[in-house]
Amino acid sequence: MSPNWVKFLGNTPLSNAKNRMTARAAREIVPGMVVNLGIGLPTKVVDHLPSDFPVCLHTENGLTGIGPTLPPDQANRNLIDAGGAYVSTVPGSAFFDSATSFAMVRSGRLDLTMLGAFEVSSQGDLANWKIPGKFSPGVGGGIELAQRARRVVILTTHTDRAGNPKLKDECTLPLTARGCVSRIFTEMAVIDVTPKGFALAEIAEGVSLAEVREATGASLIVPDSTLPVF
Amino acid sequence: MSPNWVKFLGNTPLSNAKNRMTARAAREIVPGMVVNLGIGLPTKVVDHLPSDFPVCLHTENGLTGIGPTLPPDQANRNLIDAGGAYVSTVPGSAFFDSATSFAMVRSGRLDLTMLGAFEVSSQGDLANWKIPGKFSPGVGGGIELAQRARRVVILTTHTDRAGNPKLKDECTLPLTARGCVSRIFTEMAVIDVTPKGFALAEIAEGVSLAEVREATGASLIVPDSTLPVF
Amino acid sequence: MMLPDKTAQLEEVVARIGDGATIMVGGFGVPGTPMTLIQELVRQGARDLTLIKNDANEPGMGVDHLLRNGQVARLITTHLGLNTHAIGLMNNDQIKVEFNAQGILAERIRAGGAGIGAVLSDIGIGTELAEGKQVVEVDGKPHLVETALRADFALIHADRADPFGNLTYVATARNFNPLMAMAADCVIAEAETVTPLGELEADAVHTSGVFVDHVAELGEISGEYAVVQR
Amino acid sequence: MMLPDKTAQLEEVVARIGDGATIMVGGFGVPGTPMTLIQELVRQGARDLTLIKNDANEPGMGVDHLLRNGQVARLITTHLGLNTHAIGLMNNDQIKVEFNAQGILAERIRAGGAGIGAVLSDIGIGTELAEGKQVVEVDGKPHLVETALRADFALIHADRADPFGNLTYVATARNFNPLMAMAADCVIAEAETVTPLGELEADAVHTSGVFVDHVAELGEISGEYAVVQR
Repeated sequence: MSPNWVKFLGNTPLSNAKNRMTARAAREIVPGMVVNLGIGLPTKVVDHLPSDFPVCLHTENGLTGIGPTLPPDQANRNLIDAGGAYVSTVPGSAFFDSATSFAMVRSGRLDLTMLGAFEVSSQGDLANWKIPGKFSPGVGGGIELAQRARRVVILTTHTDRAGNPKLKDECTLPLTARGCVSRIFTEMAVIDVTPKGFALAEIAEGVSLAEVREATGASLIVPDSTLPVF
Repeated sequence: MSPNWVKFLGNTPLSNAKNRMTARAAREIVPGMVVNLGIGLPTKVVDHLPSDFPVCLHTENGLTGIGPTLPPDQANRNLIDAGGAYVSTVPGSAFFDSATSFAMVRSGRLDLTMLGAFEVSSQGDLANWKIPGKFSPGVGGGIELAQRARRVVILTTHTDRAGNPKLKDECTLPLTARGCVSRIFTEMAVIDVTPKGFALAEIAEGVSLAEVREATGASLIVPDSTLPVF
Repeated sequence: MMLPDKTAQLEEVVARIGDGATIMVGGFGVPGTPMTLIQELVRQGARDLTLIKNDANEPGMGVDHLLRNGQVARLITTHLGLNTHAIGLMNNDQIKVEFNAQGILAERIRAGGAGIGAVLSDIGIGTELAEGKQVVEVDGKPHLVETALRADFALIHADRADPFGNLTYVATARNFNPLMAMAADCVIAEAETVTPLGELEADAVHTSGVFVDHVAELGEISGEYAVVQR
Repeated sequence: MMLPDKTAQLEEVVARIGDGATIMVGGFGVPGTPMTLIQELVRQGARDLTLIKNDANEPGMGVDHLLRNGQVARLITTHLGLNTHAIGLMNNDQIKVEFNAQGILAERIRAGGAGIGAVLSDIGIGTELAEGKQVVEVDGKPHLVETALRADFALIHADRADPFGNLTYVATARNFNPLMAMAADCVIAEAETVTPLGELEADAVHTSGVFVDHVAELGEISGEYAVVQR
């Protein structure tokens, strides 16, 4: 990553935990990448990229080169992203059909995807599409993004609304894909999935190691050196 | 077929046997059809259709709506048919890739194809792509046209250059497709492939039944009624 | 030759859809959903339908009208997240829902349109979407047999069309439309504008008219096509 | 955000092609054949190549230069009918040739580009093209497993491109180019014109730049692209 982008991110106002988390996740995007951002928190990541950052945003409903989201009075009724937001184009955007869109994903042309999660296991298994008996809207494009993007990172709250850990030894919910997750960004920490399990990589400002351990449902490898703070 | 087209064909100059044969084959094309004409004799069939005949000609290298063949000085270097002829477009032509082109063929959107033949069996088997040890340029798009066009008719000389029958009980050459041929047009006759074998449908002007039988390498069902002459 | 005319009255062609039909419906959210064809199908009332559509639109929009009118027995889809009404029908067993990974649904439809029997894919292996599917090894790795989907009818929304049925789509209204326009026995397209033959550029056509059976021009574009106010 | 720039010097990107590489080459006859990239590959001299191309052009043109220069070990193709020189090399066992049905070659390449393992097709069953292929039943009917093809490099000819690698093709020069542009680890496109970002209409782009690694503008268009005088 060029120092330029780092400097920019340093100037981003980090007014709250989620903003800090999405700003940190934005540094995951390397110039030249093709990136798909899932609905919700991941979509916010793009707000932290400078206007001349060289990246191609992909949406699975058939667009490469997503531009800014537009208010209703400026929206094009035929131009949405996969989450239904009215987006725009950039110079060099291209439209295509749904088969071609997933051809990009499955054939390895997607460098990075950022997704939400219900659960992530310490082996990198992801569950994010179904809670039996409660929530089963269908998997959409999630399986292919999770299984085939070259790098899959997760943006999620560290625990669910009831305070239960989302990071666990094993997922209990139906899986989206096995062993797909490389890294997890939460409001508390940046955690890598390693062959030995979860490894703490960075910690949020004002959060203690004990708090992270408490909120994590699996053992956590902690480096001997000082943890970077984001 | 509307009487209009029949009238037109009645006015076509039938100056020689091959011209008569292609003129007769042209009557196989029903208004509204999508048609693929193989290299050689089949291509000539189109000369017998009036300029306002409603038909769509398909070529497997990626065009629906083939227009007239052009001389070199008027040709577009990027616009050929599958036989390499410099063709043109008509109002409403569309270009597409090779996968889409054969999607049309395999999914049943091709109403009719006219192909050449080395051999046709009385069960409708077709051999037209390989003579082991002598001629093996590859099958090109022939298998898919033969196997999947809704109707496959053959335009061929009745015998090969050595005078041997091309219509036989069994093909001896490598097959293009089994049981695909519905009808055969030669300079001598129009012959249908029926569940009981070859059936003479029409005979060329000046050709005798005995001559057709002699030139055919399988038994021939002949109707009791008078044979139409073309 | 000239290309055949397939312009039709929307009411007359929708009348061909009988009880029990399988129908592909284009669209991803609002863009590309053939709202007018759907409304006509609601008016005419064919029942016991199987719908194949990426999503179920939103409550009170698009295919949700068919659901509310009790015309749908089965839905093959990828995601119902924006239609709580559809999820309710599913949870109460009032409709049967089959979920596909989005890109796999696209491939299955394309396979139907391309005249191939199935595609072999490893997407979803190890998840519940793989349950009950035939497994075949390719290069020693397990793949699921994802069978081709075809329908009796496809309802397509195009931006522009010509009388032969050549179609163009705009922006993300393309999505599943070009795939479904290949994969049904009877393809019915509504177009915002039908232009004379030759006005669509041959290189810019998205769906060749060869795939399309009927094309109807929309008059006024109803409010259902407009930007959704949330 | 802005889209990354992939413009490159043709000489430098062709230099990446080493001995033993598998290379897809666009084109059906002259149209769409990347004559300039081929000439540069002849000049740089990588050997023991596997070529995947619809045909072998004509003697003294296109990939025939690679054949004459002894750079080709293996050719995966559909038809060599216009190149007697290539047929001679095949018959003398100087190159290995694998013939595919044309639409099946297109599907195998598309499958590679779509990240699926294989397609199941009944094309060629009962002919020698089926020999040695795995058979799988779908709905009780035998289908051949037609495995996906990918290549190390794809050499593509486009009419227009932009710096991100979005491509458009003209007329029948499209053919295999958009398919091959999806199916190689390194996709190199030569374009007759490279226009600034935003000049290609997003709805009219044939190949999204996401699939393309390098794009080089051609200077003068050599005589090899011209209408062939026969």
